[in-house]
Amino acid sequence: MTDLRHWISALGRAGQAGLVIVALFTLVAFVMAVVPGPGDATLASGAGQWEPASTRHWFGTNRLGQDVFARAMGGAATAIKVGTLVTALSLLLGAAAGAAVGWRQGGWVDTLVVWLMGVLDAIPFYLFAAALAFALGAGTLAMYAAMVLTFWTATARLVRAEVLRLRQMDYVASARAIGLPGWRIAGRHLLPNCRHLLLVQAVLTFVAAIKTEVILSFLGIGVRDGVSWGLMLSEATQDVLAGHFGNFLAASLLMFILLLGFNLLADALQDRDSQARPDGVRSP
Amino acid sequence: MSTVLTVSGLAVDLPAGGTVQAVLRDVSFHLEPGRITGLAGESGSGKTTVAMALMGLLPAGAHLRSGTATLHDRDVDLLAMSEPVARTIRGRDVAMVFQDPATALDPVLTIGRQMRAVARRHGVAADPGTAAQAALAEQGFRSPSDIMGAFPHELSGGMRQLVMIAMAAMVRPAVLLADEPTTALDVTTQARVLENLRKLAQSDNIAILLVSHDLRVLAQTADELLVIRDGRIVDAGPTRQVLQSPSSDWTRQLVAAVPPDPFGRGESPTSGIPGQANDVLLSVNHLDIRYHAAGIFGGRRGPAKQAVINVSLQLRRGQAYGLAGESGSGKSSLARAIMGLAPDPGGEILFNGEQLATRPADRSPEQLRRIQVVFQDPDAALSPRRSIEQALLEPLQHFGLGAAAEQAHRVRAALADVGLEDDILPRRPRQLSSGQRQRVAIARALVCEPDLLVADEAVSALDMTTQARVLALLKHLCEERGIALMFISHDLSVVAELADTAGVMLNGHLVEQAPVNTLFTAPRHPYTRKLAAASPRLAHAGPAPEISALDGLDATPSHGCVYQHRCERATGLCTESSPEAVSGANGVRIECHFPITVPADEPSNG
Amino acid sequence: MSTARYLARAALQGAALLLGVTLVSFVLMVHFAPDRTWGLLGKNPTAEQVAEVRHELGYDRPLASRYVDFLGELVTLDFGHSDTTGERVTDMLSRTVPVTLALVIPGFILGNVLGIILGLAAAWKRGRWLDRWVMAGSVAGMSLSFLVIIIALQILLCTPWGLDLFPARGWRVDGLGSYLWYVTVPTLALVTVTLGYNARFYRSVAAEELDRNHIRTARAYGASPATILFVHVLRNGAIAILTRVLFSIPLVVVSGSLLLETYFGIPGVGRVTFDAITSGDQPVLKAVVSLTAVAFVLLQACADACYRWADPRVARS
Amino acid sequence: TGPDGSTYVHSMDGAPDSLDPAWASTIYANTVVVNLYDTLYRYQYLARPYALAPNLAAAMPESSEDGLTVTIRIKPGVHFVDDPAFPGGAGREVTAADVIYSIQRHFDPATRARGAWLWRDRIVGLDEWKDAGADYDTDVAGLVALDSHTLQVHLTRPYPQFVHTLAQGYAGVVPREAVEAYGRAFGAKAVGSGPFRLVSFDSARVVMDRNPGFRAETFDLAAEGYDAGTQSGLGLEPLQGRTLPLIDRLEVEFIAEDAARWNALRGGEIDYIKVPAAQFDQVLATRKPLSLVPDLADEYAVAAAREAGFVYTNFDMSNPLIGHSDDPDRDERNRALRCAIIRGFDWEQRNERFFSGIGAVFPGIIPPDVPEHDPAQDRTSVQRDVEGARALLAENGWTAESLPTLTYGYPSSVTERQMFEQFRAFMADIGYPHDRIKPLVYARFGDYQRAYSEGEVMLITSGWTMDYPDSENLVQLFYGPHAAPGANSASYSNPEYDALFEQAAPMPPSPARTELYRRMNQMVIDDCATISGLSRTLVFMWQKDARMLPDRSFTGGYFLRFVDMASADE
Ligand SMILES: Nc1ncnc2c1ncn2[C@@H]1O[C@H](COP(=O)(O)OP(=O)(O)OP(=O)(O)O)[C@@H](O)[C@H]1O
Ligand SMILES: Nc1ncnc2c1ncn2[C@@H]1O[C@H](COP(=O)(O)OP(=O)(O)OP(=O)(O)O)[C@@H](O)[C@H]1O
Ligand SMILES: [Mg+2]
Ligand SMILES: [Mg+2]
Repeated sequence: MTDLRHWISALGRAGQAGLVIVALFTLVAFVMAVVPGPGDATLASGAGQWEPASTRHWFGTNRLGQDVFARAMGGAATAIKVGTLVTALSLLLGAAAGAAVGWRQGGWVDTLVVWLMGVLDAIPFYLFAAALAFALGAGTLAMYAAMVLTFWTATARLVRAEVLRLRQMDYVASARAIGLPGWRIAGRHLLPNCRHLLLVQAVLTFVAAIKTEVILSFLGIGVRDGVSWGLMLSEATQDVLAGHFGNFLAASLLMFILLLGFNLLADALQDRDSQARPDGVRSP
Repeated sequence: MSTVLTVSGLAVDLPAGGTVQAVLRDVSFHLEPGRITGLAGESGSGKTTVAMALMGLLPAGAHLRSGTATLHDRDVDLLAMSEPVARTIRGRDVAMVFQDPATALDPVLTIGRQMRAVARRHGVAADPGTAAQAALAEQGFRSPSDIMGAFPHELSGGMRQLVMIAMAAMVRPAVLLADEPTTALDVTTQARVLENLRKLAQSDNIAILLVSHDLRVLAQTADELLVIRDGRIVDAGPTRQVLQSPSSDWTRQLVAAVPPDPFGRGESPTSGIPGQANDVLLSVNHLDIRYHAAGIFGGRRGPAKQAVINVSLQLRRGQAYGLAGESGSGKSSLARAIMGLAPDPGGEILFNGEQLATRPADRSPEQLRRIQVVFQDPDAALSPRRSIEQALLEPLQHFGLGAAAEQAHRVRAALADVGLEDDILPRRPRQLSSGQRQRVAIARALVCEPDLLVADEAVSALDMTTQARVLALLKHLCEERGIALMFISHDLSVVAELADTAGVMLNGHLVEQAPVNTLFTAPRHPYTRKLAAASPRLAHAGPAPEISALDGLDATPSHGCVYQHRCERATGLCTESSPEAVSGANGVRIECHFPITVPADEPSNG
Repeated sequence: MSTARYLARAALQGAALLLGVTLVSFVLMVHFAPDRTWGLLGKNPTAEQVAEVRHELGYDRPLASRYVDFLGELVTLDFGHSDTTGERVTDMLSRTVPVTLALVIPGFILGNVLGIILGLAAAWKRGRWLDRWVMAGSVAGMSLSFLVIIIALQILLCTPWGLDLFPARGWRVDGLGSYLWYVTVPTLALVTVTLGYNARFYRSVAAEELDRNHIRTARAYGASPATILFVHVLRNGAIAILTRVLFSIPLVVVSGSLLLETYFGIPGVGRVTFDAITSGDQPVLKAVVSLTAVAFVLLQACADACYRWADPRVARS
Repeated sequence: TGPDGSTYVHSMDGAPDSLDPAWASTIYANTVVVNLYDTLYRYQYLARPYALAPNLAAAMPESSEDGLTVTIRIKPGVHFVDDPAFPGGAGREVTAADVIYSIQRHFDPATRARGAWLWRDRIVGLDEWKDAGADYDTDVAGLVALDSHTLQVHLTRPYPQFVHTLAQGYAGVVPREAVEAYGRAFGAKAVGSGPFRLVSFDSARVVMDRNPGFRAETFDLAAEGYDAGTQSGLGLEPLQGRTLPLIDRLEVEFIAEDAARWNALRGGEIDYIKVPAAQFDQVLATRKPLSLVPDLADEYAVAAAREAGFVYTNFDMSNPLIGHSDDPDRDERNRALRCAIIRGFDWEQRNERFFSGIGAVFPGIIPPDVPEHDPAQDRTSVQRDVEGARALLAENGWTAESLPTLTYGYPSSVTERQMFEQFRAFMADIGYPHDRIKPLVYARFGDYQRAYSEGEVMLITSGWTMDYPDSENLVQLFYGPHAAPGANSASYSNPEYDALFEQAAPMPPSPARTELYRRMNQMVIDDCATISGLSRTLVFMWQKDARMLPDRSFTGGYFLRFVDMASADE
């Protein structure tokens, strides 16, 4: 507990603000997921079309009479859900692959995985996502697959480089010298020491996932059934023409706040990291 | 004699994790032209801060509390210059040479370009190129134009440090600040650098502030000596006087921590525990280690770098073997091969008569347990995210030694052995000092009750006083427990302090091996002799040792004797063929076509 | 490493990468691609017609043989005609690629140059107000979605709801004037979306370089801030900078331009490719995929060459 | 304005894939193609209802008594535009052989043409010609060039719509030399004899210049069906007698996004748009009569037209979960389910929220403005009755648990998705659980077509645009043999219906035929095979400088030659 408090206080004011934002959104997402809710944001509420902003409808209603603010909150829930899943999977994959190939650097597994990373990085992302959207059919599976398959490489490269560095560390050599098996070394000495990297990477991946979800949904190859900021923005491109800015404002404002939260958090983590680096100690 | 720089009442605060730390408190001294003033002190005592304050380059967040530093020629206060004025003073009137030659020069610009830029900036000469070449020649470079065209990474550490000195000398500053200029260098190069500094002081009448934590270096070079502790000057005066009759306890402790001079001491009291010949624990036979550059697909296919070449040595129970040699000579590679951490070594390593597999995974747990290692860098010796207790338990759990209670007991016992209290168990490595960390690393090796302990530069990163304590501990273990110790260090006097038998490595070759007192009293390989001559010593103030030639960008010959370029005795034979190892009695082994024959060769201790 | 060895290695790696990219893309974009048959049929088609079209499209041939054909096309650089428009794929690309380049290059360059300037300035003034403003601005910039930026800029600059200064869409370039007229808003969008990331990246590169010991040496020998930043920091940071610049080229050109082209109705290669995917226009896809792969391989070679130029340690080892 | 003379910039919400007439399957391609190529016939510019007029043909066709032989004479002295594909580069004269070649192409598999359905089984020997290998050097018995300028067509059975097929983009006359010279790239070139010739074409726009060699034709108001009563406000009278085309340069911008299109109009980059429905409130001051808000009225002219077609949502009748079932009991329950869904559907709200309330909702598949439409038809199938729907479900044993999970397909677009959400909300009102209606989204129409042809989709959202102004084109939508992948996307199968269709199809327009069509319409309604329908009202808006009567249906491409830009005179 005191550890947590210490951790939080080390984030600094901006970082704490970021944490609060992220926590709030996560709470909203959670509530929207478990509480059978004040109404499905994809259903028309019975309200009129294009109602202006009011105390009942903070950002007005859309063409179908749906409450724009409710939909923006639903979009937040979607963003958090997509972000969580994509981040968890791509970090897991990236950390495992990165550690494995970093440990076995120079071997054929390393060669193969590095080659695979090169291949995945060489295919333009949106084309890859669009192609997957066809290969995997109409659900959201394609969106997740596209993101995870392309995002893990960044983590893997990072972890691989860090593992290569850590591998030179004497404590790793000592662990090898007593015959500790590779997976044990990875689990005990390598990955825990990549934790700071992974944490920052997690936050950055989250940001990327949210941004990508929005754009993929906008392009029609992301979320297709449900609410998403991307879908709201695609509606907005028509709405703004008729002078209805509710969709655009609600979606972009909430998205900005959430992303800002994540970025502030990432910043604080990176800062803290460069100070607390164990090798930040000066030696003669 | 006049004074060029007077520093008085210098006090500096630096930020330290939220608070401020008074790093310097009331430092006063003065520098005189043509004289070298030594500044000695332990790590963190504020030596660098003094130099940086004088350069006006204190780190961001530093607060200059008080003090003046008057540069008499220019009549400016170095501590109160505006930035534009400072730029005309820095590198012109006050120049500096830094500790780490590897990073002090811009890696992507040629030496020539960097030197010319300095010369041009300060209007040193009509033609910056000529001035730079002249300065390089002055430092003893035989082919300055080659050096001018070279990039820093193409030069050795010593050459880079000489380039830095040339850069400083080129502008003929009034004051030269040299912050640990030789700490990263091996002894032969160190001797050369110190010699050049001394010449510079004398010939150009430059006032030099020479910062070092090594009293021996200062004893040999400095005219005056300042001893600093916790940001305060605790001793000051002519060098000899300060060393011989220190006025503060602290200085006395520092002097005491200097390892005794191994050379010319006649008999060594520590040596001479001759084990029985059948008691050989470790036998390294014809070891070869190559590192391969990456192949076409990143595999190991490129040309090899030979780090260890045909090395054979033996180690008995209870014996301490000291391995010395300059950086890159292959000492660590040898240690790693013993631990099973070197890639595909050639030759064989026998432990207790059994051949050791080349990878830990293929060794028996028993073998793994019985051979333990302590590495050089205490900061890197322990996993930062695991507690001391976890670190110490890890080998016990891995080898399944004893039940939980037994393991806890062993951990405590090992800690006690290295002189640490139990209360550090829950801490993380970050919360320990370097010396404590190194002791934990040793304890970690000891919990397994090994028969062989490989200590690779286990004390090099520690300061003198801590180093002395750890050495005493190792010696104790060796003598009391009968553990065989493979002790690696680039510092000859440390090796001499601890080892029974010592070997000297050069470019992968074990060029000489002999019982310690033989080796140091009567070195037979020309390289060993050069090392002996160049080693700094507290009492030494004699003429500068002969120094190696520095020309030629590639000092490692492709065939023939590795030492041929630097050896005065080299003949055509040396360039043509590498000498075979010749073994003699008492573990004596030498790789030289023309070993020095010593009149009183035999027998000193039986 | 000898030059011949180096070249052999680069060629082999390039070929392996090329093979990988084409294989993955082929399987994804060709094998799993949408079935074009229905889009090519008129109303009320017969089963026979369906089979005919499928045969025409080569759908009835095994995947492996189609992949081999594709490799053949790649070697000869002849990708045939678009399935959708019948235009020669090479013509199509030579029509659209220059448009995309013209569209993204100003923003790309400006985003990087401004990023470098801001990053250097912030790093130099580390911890001071300039640094804080640049950092705060870049965090805000990084929190904006490209989509939001595009829509907002379009509303602000191109519609009667805003200033209505620039065209809302289109690309009718016939001279410098019209080029600027059309390229301004996309460029602004591109700069806005990249500047935050760039400034932050270049700041951290510069800050790291400024912490290096040789900078201390330079300062100790009286170097001016300009010398330090533009000679020492930039030269030493060149590898990091070049890597970022080079490897963001394919992303910006193909992926990044897609949204711009979609939103501003610009006939560039991003949109053409996206359309080719959604409609399963295989000849176009195959060409784009192999061109990006080739471009990627060339970039990698180019990056290597740049490293050799920028860092003598790489060059002379 | 263009570099030399008057330019009119048209806009469309989509782009043609290709300019090859054989590929002109979309309204976008059609609009462009008929300006680059000549068709034998076209529709009169101003006549409403639409009426045919000779174009490349010298006169209306002469039909034999039995309706099986049609003779058409071609105007002499019409030349293709100059092109390197011709020997010497000069465009040669258009002959009857070119017309025959252009129709043959649709039957040549190598062309991948899309228009063959217009003539399949209709022209003697054409299908056999294809089966024999589609060799252009062998003759087709039913396509005869009596002389270089006279064409005779032998039909297999009477085909009253045949002349209409010759007024489609598909029937554009192409020269064999160019087709063979350019091969697959022909679609990006254009070598025709139409009023314009191609300057450039890409996915963003097509640019055309006046064809200097276009046959001398002048604007004859009377021949174009001018009605002074309704059309005097258009300012067309001064154009009488002017040479066609009236403008020097025609550009068509392809702008898919409504917002961008509107901005482009307001920015003066284009001269015309079809006003997006979302915009009606901002643009229109009054709906009847149509008028613009004052801000816009100074600058722009406005006109409305009912689309020649309608939007509807079919049930996949071949799917036993919701359509025809072999089990008579299930069949009946399925019908009840479909009828309940139809009753739950709120056309009123659909019209109001998506079509600004000015679309025409009608029962069945024969929209207003089509002569066969019956204004007196029973409208219950387009009136919402939530209670009735619930009751119907309950009576037939449908409960929240037993209702099948429906897949609802649509091609990807914002509006389609919103319509889906609206549909799901409608269904929630009649007690259809939210999670039992799943959307399936397809990036391309072709892919969507594949999906519903393969039975992936149970609710098929569609729109039908009539190919020619004849109701045969409507009732064929539920003709059994046209089942998916054909136009009968519902795969509706009713032998009685099919028999009536076969009886009515060869009949020329007549009250008897009208009666048959109306009966068929009622059958579709009674079987609850489709949720239908709504005919959209299109609103066009254009710069007042342009004098014209725009159209998006049958004269959609043909009217462009009559457009005049006032600024050309200034
Ligand atoms: N940039 C800095 N910020 C904060 N504290 C610093 C900084 N640099 C040094 N210190 C602290 O100031 C004190 C003195 O440091 P300084 O480098 O002058 O010591 P030193 O005698 O040169 O040590 P060493 O022998 O390790 O080089 C140390 O406690 C160190 O931790
Ligand atoms: N992993 C490696 N890959 C390639 N070359 C290596 C590797 N490790 C060491 N070398 C090279 O092998 C040679 C011997 O290195 P080694 O570390 O054994 O020397 P050392 O005597 O321990 O030096 P130091 O005193 O600097 O620790 C050096 O030239 C070094 O550059
Ligand atoms: Mg220091
Ligand atoms: Mg070593």
